[in-house]
Amino acid sequence: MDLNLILQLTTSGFLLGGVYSLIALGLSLIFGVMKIINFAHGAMLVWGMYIAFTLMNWTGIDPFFSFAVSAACLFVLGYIVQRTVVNRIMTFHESMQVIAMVGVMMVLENMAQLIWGPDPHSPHTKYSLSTIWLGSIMIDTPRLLAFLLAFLIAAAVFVFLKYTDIGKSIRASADNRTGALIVGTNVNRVYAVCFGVGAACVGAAGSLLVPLMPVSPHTGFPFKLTSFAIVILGGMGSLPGAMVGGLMIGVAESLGTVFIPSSLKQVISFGIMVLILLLRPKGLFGGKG
Amino acid sequence: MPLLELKEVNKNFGGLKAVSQVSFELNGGEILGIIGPNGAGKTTLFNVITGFLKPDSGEVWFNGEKTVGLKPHQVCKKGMVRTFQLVKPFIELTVLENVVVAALNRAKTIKEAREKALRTIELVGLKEKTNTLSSGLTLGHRKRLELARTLATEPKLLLLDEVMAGLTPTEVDELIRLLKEVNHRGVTILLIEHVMRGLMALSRRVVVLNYGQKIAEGVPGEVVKNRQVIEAYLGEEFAGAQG
Amino acid sequence: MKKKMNRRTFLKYSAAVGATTAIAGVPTLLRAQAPEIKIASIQPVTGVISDIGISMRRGNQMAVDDINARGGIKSMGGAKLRLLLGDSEAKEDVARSEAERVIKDGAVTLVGPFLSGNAMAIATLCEQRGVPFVMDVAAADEITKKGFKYTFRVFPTTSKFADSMLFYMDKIMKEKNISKIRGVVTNTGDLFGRVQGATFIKALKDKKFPIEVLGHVEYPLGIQDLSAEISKIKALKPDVLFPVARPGDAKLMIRELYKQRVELQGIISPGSPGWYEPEFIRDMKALADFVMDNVPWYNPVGKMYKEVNSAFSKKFPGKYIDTNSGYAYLGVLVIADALERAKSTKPDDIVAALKKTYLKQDLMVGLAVAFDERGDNINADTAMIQIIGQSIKVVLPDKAAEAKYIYPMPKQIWDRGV
Amino acid sequence: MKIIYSFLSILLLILLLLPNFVSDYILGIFVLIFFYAYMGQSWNVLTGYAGPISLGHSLYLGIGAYISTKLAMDLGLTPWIGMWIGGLGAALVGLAIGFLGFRFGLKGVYFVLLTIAFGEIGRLTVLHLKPLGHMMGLFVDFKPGLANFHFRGNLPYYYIALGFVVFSLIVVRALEVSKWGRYFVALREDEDAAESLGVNVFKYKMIAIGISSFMTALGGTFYANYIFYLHPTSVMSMWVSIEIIMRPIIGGLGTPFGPLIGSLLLTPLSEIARSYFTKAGLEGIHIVIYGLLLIAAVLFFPGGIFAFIKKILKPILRESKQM
Repeated sequence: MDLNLILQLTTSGFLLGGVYSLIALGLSLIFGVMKIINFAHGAMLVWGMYIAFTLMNWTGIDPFFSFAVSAACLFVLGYIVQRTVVNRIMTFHESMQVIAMVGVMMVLENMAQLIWGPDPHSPHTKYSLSTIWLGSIMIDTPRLLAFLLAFLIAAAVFVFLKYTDIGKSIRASADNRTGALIVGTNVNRVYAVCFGVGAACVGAAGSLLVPLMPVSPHTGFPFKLTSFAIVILGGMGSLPGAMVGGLMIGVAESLGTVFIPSSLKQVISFGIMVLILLLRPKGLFGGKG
Repeated sequence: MPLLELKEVNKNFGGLKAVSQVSFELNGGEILGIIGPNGAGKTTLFNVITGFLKPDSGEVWFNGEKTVGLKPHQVCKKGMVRTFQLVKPFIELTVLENVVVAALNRAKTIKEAREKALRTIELVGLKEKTNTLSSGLTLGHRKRLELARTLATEPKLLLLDEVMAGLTPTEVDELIRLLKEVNHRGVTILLIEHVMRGLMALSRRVVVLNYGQKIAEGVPGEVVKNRQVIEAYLGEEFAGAQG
Repeated sequence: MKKKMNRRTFLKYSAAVGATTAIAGVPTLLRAQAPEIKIASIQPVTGVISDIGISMRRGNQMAVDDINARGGIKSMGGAKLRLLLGDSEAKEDVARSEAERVIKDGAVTLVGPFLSGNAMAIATLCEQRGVPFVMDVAAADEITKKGFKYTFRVFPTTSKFADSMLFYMDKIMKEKNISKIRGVVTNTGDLFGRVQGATFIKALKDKKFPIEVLGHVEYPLGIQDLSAEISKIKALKPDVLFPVARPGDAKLMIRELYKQRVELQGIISPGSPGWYEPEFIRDMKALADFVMDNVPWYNPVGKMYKEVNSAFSKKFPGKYIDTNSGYAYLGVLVIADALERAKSTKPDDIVAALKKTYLKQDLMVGLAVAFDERGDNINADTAMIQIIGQSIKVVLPDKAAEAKYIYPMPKQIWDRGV
Repeated sequence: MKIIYSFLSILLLILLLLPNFVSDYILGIFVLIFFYAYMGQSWNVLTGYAGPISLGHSLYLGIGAYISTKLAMDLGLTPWIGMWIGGLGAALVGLAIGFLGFRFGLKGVYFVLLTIAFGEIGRLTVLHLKPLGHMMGLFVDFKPGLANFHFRGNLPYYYIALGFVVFSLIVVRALEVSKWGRYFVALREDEDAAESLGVNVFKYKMIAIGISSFMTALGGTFYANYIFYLHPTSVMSMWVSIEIIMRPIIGGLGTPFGPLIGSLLLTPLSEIARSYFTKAGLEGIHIVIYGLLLIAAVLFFPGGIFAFIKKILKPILRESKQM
């Protein structure tokens, strides 16, 4: 087998995995605290992408700087979605929750098409084509930058959760909902902020993807399914799990193309998902059962 | 031959010994109480006996058969059925529907199950509530419903997990009368109980658990004077003061 | 086509129009003033390929507007066409249900729907209801092989794509004295991608054509990262890449080829969207240069093309007539022509007229539209187009060529100083 | 109960006579209403009655459709027989998935994700199977005739689909009054309690998923012979599963009429949204509106429409509430 190819695939997969991680982090956070699967996750990613793209068109601000704006906008969006929809369905039957979230997804995805049109955009940035070569291994600069920023953002989220009061409450409610209730935190606010932070992670991730892939209203769906697999692999609600899981799935899908047709590569993620669900449903990193 | 016999049963959770070397016997027709402070391993013991948990070692004999490894529903078929500390009614069903599910354990037809269920409901005194949704019942009634369900499976042995907790004194009295009636009809009873009045009124023999171990066994009146038991319940200090 | 309106044609026309409008329940008063014939466009304007679907709908709509501006269907007293809109959402059951709806609303002929799967659902329905259906774009051979009486296809079949592709490749290889090309075929893992990719490979094998296929890389529809696939392709060291793509992945592919420094003599698509949309050139700039695509294309010297294109660009700034919008336009023209000759909106009359279609056109490359017994347009053809200096030029066949093709690529993608 | 049955008989009579009064298009909508009501009911047996939430039912639809279609295309076997074979095939797969999920004790969202994963694996597998048309899908020949399950007008499809709905209602009603059905509900409400009362939870969950996947697959055959084109992405994607579960959830989970009520409401709504809001230049607005309606339905009828109707009709229904 071609060693060069293996190394190349591993590198590309690993770097993109960083962005996967950030996407899954948002999903995992929301799940860990609210026990709700956010089906609108992919659509939120698309909104993050479009916001960065629009900013770039209007002001020329690079997506690698404007991710903060995307994150902020998505925080607000997430906060609103939580207060108007999610908060009211928390106690409903899980399948009811699925339908409501699917409704949110339909609205967001098609709003994006109405606002920004159906055509895919691949805006050009200064570095979107630049590469670093280590021998015969190519490192894609935007991918590397996206990777680094993704981990930086994730670190910021960790710090937020660890050292701010509201962050601590979020973690507390992830551990035990009633426990946090007893100590008298405003649970509604905690949930809304948590959903906002989860959405902000996805928004930031969307921004980081703009230099890498075409922006179009319907790009979110495959990411959503992949991030399900990542969250399961890392453990629902486990944030380090989401980060490591993202890298693993990134590499696995990329390397998998050596052994199976590329059009079949998602089977790897779903296969991993099934195995983890059956053998270690709490995921590799424990999570909360 | 005892109806139920436990031989050196052990159950660990991680490093924690939830049940450790517990043995006792229970004869047919008897009412045996299990007492012990919170976390003593009483409910775990119930789980082990009824098949919800598999013991790490030790044997459980019921009616001359080994039951370790059987699933709870198989245990139920053998004639051993339990209630839950936190009652678990099928909340979207009526009282009657709840009990019919249990009665189907032995009944051949729905009709038969329904008749049996109605009789059992009457026995536990829930007749007026027959067609009420169980979500609308008070705690006292829910506990009776739980009891009715277990009785409808026609058990030889009934395992009751704190059925009196949270009831008013009048309700406790009624329940005591009811359980005596049930016992009188030939059902053996093993009960975990914190309500001492109920325990004293029903059981002629108690087993005391602490930290998963059996620390005493005997007639209730004597057992409560046992120094170890007092220590377990009230702390060493108090036991010292008494002594 | 000027005809004086005599009494007989008038009677025919009013009976026909009366029949259609009666179904829809238009008030008598209106009917007398604004006779109209309803036709329907069903396109996937939402969902994964909404970009193309919307472009198709625009093509349909503009053709209707143009025909009406020129006086409608003259043989029926200048009856105006009205286009009912349907959205298949790229789903078969929705396509069927939408077709049923527009038929209920009085559509006498349907046009659409880009996706072959949707086309199959609609074609069967039209067969059941006895309503003519003109496929503007949808390439899978299977559909017309089913022996439908009411279904016609303006677009070339997949086999036609492959034949033309081989014809053009043969010409290029002969002219450039190339004895053998080592290539990799890559396509999206959906119906169209698979059909195009596999048919091309099969044609190469059947004809023992001197293109060796080193590998066939299929990737999932809606893919967002092609790095692994391009690494794999690079490892195969092909001379030419033969990609069948969708608009999003074409861009991804070019960028990855750039970044991974894949050395190629050419990128030649056996026929797919992705390479000719304005967005592709706008976003890829010089990287888009020298890509070739074997597609049913507009006829750059055609008078009709020039008129339609300038109107289209005016109406939708930044857009131009391409394969999809062009065929969408042509599809409606075919229907209008059939109505004109049928002088009736009865399905069987329209079908009879459609069968006799001989529609001269210089909008798209290829000769006059005419259908064979299966309903396929025998004169549909593809052109080889190439992006040269960031604009699209027809390079083959010679008679429509705007420029000479450039092969091999004079500069690798990454040498173009973007 | 008598009131309900007489009401149902009247409803059935109306539905039987309906084709005399409406256009083919309306009939077509009713075909979709019945189809999705039937699919929803099949799913309802598992999720609504027995509890485990499946978001992978498109897999069974696909298996049923592919098996019966393949048998018809290659062996000339009439879909009327092929559908049962397809049902068995889907039931086997359903039982296998159920075996894994229930043996390993997956509950709630974990089971949901397991079914999603298997659904997607199934879709991707069929996408790569040559005999099943690979990525090209299967194009079904239109050969009108009762034996071929192909008809010109919507009328036969209407009656068949109505038959499917009636069949599913009978199955569900029969379950409700039987031991199985009572056990299903018991284990949906509380598995531990059910288990302790002698209900073999694993066995009855398996029975539920077996029945559910079998019934779903029968609907797959109907789909194949109504749409005439099968492609893994259009019959086996997660989106199809979502379409299947929407109606019973909105209508009322675990109730016999929930799926039908949900479908009577949602299917026309989506049609109306599409036909009234399909405007050039505003592509997608109808889905936004439909999405908002879905959210509103969940927020305002959290127990499903059926529960709401029951509440309104309580005085009438009270006497029939007895078992």
